[in-house]
Amino acid sequence: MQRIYLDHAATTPVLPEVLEAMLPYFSHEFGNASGVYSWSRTARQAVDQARDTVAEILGALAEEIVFTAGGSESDNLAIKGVAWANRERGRHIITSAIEHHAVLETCHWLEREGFEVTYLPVDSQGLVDPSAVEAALRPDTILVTIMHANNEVGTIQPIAEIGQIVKDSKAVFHTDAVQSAGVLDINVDRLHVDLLSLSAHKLYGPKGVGVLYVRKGTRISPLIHGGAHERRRRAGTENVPGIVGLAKALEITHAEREKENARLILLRDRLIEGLQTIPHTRVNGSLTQRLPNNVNVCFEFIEGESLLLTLDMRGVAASSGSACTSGSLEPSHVLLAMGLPHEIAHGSLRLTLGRGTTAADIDYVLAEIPQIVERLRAMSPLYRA
Amino acid sequence: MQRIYLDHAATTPVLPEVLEAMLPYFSHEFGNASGVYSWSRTARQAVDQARDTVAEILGALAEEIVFTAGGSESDNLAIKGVAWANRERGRHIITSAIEHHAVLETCHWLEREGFEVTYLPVDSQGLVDPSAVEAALRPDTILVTIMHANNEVGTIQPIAEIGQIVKDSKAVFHTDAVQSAGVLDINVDRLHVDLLSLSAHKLYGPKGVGVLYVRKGTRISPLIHGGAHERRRRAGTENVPGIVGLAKALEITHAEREKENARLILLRDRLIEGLQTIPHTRVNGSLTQRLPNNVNVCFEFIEGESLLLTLDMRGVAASSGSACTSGSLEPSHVLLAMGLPHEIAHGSLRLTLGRGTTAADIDYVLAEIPQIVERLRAMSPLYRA
Amino acid sequence: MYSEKVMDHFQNPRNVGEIVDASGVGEVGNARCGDIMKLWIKVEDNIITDIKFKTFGCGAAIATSSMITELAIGKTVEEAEQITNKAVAEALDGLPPIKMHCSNLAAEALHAAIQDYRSRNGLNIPRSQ
Amino acid sequence: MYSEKVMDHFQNPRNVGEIVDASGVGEVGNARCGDIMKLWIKVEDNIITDIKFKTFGCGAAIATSSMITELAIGKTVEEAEQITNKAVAEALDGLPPIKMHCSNLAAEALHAAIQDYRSRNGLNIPRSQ
Ligand SMILES: Cc1ncc(COP(=O)(O)O)c(C=O)c1O
Ligand SMILES: Cc1ncc(COP(=O)(O)O)c(C=O)c1O
Repeated sequence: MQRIYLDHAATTPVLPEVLEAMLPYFSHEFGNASGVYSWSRTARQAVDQARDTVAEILGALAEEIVFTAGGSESDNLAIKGVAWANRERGRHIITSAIEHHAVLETCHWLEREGFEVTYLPVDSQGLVDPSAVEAALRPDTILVTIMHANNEVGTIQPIAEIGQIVKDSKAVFHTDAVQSAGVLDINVDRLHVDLLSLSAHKLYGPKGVGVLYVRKGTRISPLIHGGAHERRRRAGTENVPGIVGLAKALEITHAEREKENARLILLRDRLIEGLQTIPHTRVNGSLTQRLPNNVNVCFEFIEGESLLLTLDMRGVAASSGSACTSGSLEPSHVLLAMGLPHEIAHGSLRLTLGRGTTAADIDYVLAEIPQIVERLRAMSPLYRA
Repeated sequence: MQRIYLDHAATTPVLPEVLEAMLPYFSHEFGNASGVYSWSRTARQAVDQARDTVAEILGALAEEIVFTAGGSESDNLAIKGVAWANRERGRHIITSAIEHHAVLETCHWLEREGFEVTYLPVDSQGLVDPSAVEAALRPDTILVTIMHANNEVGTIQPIAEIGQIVKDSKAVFHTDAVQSAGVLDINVDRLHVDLLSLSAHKLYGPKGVGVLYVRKGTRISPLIHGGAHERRRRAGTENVPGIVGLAKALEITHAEREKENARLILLRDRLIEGLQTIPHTRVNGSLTQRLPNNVNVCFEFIEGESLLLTLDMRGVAASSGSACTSGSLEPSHVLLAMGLPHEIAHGSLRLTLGRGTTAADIDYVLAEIPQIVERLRAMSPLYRA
Repeated sequence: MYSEKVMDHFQNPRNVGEIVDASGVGEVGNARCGDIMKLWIKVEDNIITDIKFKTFGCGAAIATSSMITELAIGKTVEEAEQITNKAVAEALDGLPPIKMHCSNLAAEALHAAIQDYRSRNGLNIPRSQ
Repeated sequence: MYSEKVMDHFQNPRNVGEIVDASGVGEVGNARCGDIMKLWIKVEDNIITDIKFKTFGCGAAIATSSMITELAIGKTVEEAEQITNKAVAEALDGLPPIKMHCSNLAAEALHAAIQDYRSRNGLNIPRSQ
């Protein structure tokens, strides 16, 4: 059976060149980067070089790069770190209703700890209105955190515009760029951000390693205390192969970004158009401000999981809502925030394309999905053909 | 030049079998363990199986195992997690003066957050007195955290005995077993612990992955909020290859533990005896309650870093104090807590043996070190031959 | 995550459809929660001779619907009423913990259909509850 | 982490030892902090004709001691006194930030030896602070 992977927003395979770059650091150059001897120097150089590579792509200084264990940790470090370090100045945080759970759950926790959080609404395409950010800013606002691109519907937020607004306040600005980092420009000056999270496994690097960019002068408390690693912002023996892999993956995806995006946009639009021929289908998210690899649709009268299971039986990996909450009974908070009714939000399908996706893959799913939808609708008590 | 690695307490090389077990999960079976499709099922099964392996070695339930990004995160999660979840019951914590920085710095931070911490002293061998724990327990003590084996001097604490004492109180008991996990029995029932931290890279597994064992019923708040991973105790896409590698490494080291320990003890004792023939040399730590691979000595009148640099020039990797604080100007807090004067504590050398260490390696360093010590002493204004 | 039995009933659901001249119809759940089951029974001589379902829901919801039709067919109304959530889950070789509520729904839908059949036929008996 | 120059001076320190009939001796640092430098100078016709050191300390401490002896030898006392911490660090192609204090120590030890030479010879001049 054909196996077609269309869940690149959940995770991506490690590129062969990336794995190759990592391999020496497992068993041979395995030194702890903190020692004074030769093994350590090799490890230290590898980490330094990776840091330089990442810094260059972000338009940042090497010392502004903090390596973490992934997107969730970066988001937590950014939000809790700023909250703790600045709580004497204020306890108000602004975010949006469609953030990833790593942001939302962290904000919910801070609410229980005595912080106040404003969850900005989004429009029907999933866009945050920059003027709503401006209106929500208060003298005691210490942090604004708005994601760069949404993991479910692929909507790209006007981060640079929001950043300009936040700049004029005393708050710092964080963006969760986990979905965009391998795809969009993430120059921190052009985006006007003070903090930026990314995760290697979303851009063809290894799982378990990420970055938090921290603009010089930003006050932030560590989440993990201990040794003096990462300039005291994140303790723990450096994950040398992971860090090397992250940098290599970011380097490759950025070098090939424009060419690959053009290719993906063609495939994406072909897929969206094909799916729209199925009756009672809605495309979710913006058609213009959209990640090149994201397709998100709702087929009315059917439920998402049964669709995914059937696709899986036909070799196709896809997702409904965000990966880490599937198994939950809640429909996507993103689709609800965009105004979709519950019963329709339950029937969403996310197909996210990637470097391995071919036109033949798109043709295959376009041949399969209409049959599957028809079969499930025939079983549905909500559907009258 | 010969290259002899004697810093296994800082980190260890990934065993070939471990790397082999990890490799399929980077580029082929790369699925996000949270999806519903086949790639995810393979990843989920790998994680489940790793969890079972770890649980079995710890004598724990699979659901009691939380995968983290390493020893520092496990320590932080254990200590902050218990502190936050139990602060309404009490705000007193007991630890020892010789813990790793991941524990000590976390405790210092909690002190600034309104908790009270008792730092128990140790005797000249680095041992915590269980009756001191008993005396320090108060009605508002919520946590006792004492390391299993010390990373600098290798002293093994009477954890089971302390655990028995803590059991009779309302506090929970955490042990940092990062140094002992691949070497000693870490059965959580025999140790009477509620929480136990370990880190893969200290036991021939990969960097950037660890475990926190959390006994069923122990109240703990997450450090990283977000998705529902690890039963809501630690958010973030699972580091599948890392987790697989951790389990494999723990499995191998435990299967071969007794044989390997016997071999190491012979080499260790030969090294200690050889070094003791150098005048003005002290062996630090207990000679009986000691990790099989740890040698820690002070050569009076010389300073540690210059010793390490010279050893490095002769191909030998060693350490002075703990890896993550080298570069600091402070002498080891462990040696100071054991009563050594500052000037002697500055001259400590830690040699930690491992699976690759041979008798020839020991002979080599035993031939080199006396010359190096003599040369540095000849340069020292403190030394009168 | 699902047993082979669940996957079999999901892929090849038994008794999908509607019964035009049903003796009773039950509908439970709501679209808001992501699960709706509708179940039709045909009762002859107090025996369930035909049963059909339509379900909007996850894989487990479809499989439990299918399974309960197999368990109920051929049984007397009283026997069918004894079918518990647990029995449905067990017949499917178990369900993941977060999906256990789906077996509730299937049993509820059957009971609702039986109630409907009884009330249509004036057979409502006072429940000892 | 150290430059090649530092490593060279650490491995092959110049002018290690003591001068029995020194004109001045300086000792700075303390063992508690992990660094002690002791420096002997021989002054003839106001020129430093010989200089020796002994150091208890890290690699940087030994290298800066060695370097300052090279910088000072052959200089007049006044010239030697102008040698700054910065000059020592620069002559070594730089030091890691956390090791900068070691170049302080070397300059201090030299100044202390010069002071000792002056006070032994009644040459103390009031310093314009
Ligand atoms: C937008 C966004 N933020 C954060 C995360 C969390 O990243 P990780 O799983 O690497 O912790 C993800 C993916 O899961 C994501 O899509
Ligand atoms: C006793 C002890 N605890 C905790 C740690 C921290 O582990 P990691 O570096 O994996 O975060 C270490 C090692 O650095 C250690 O030796």
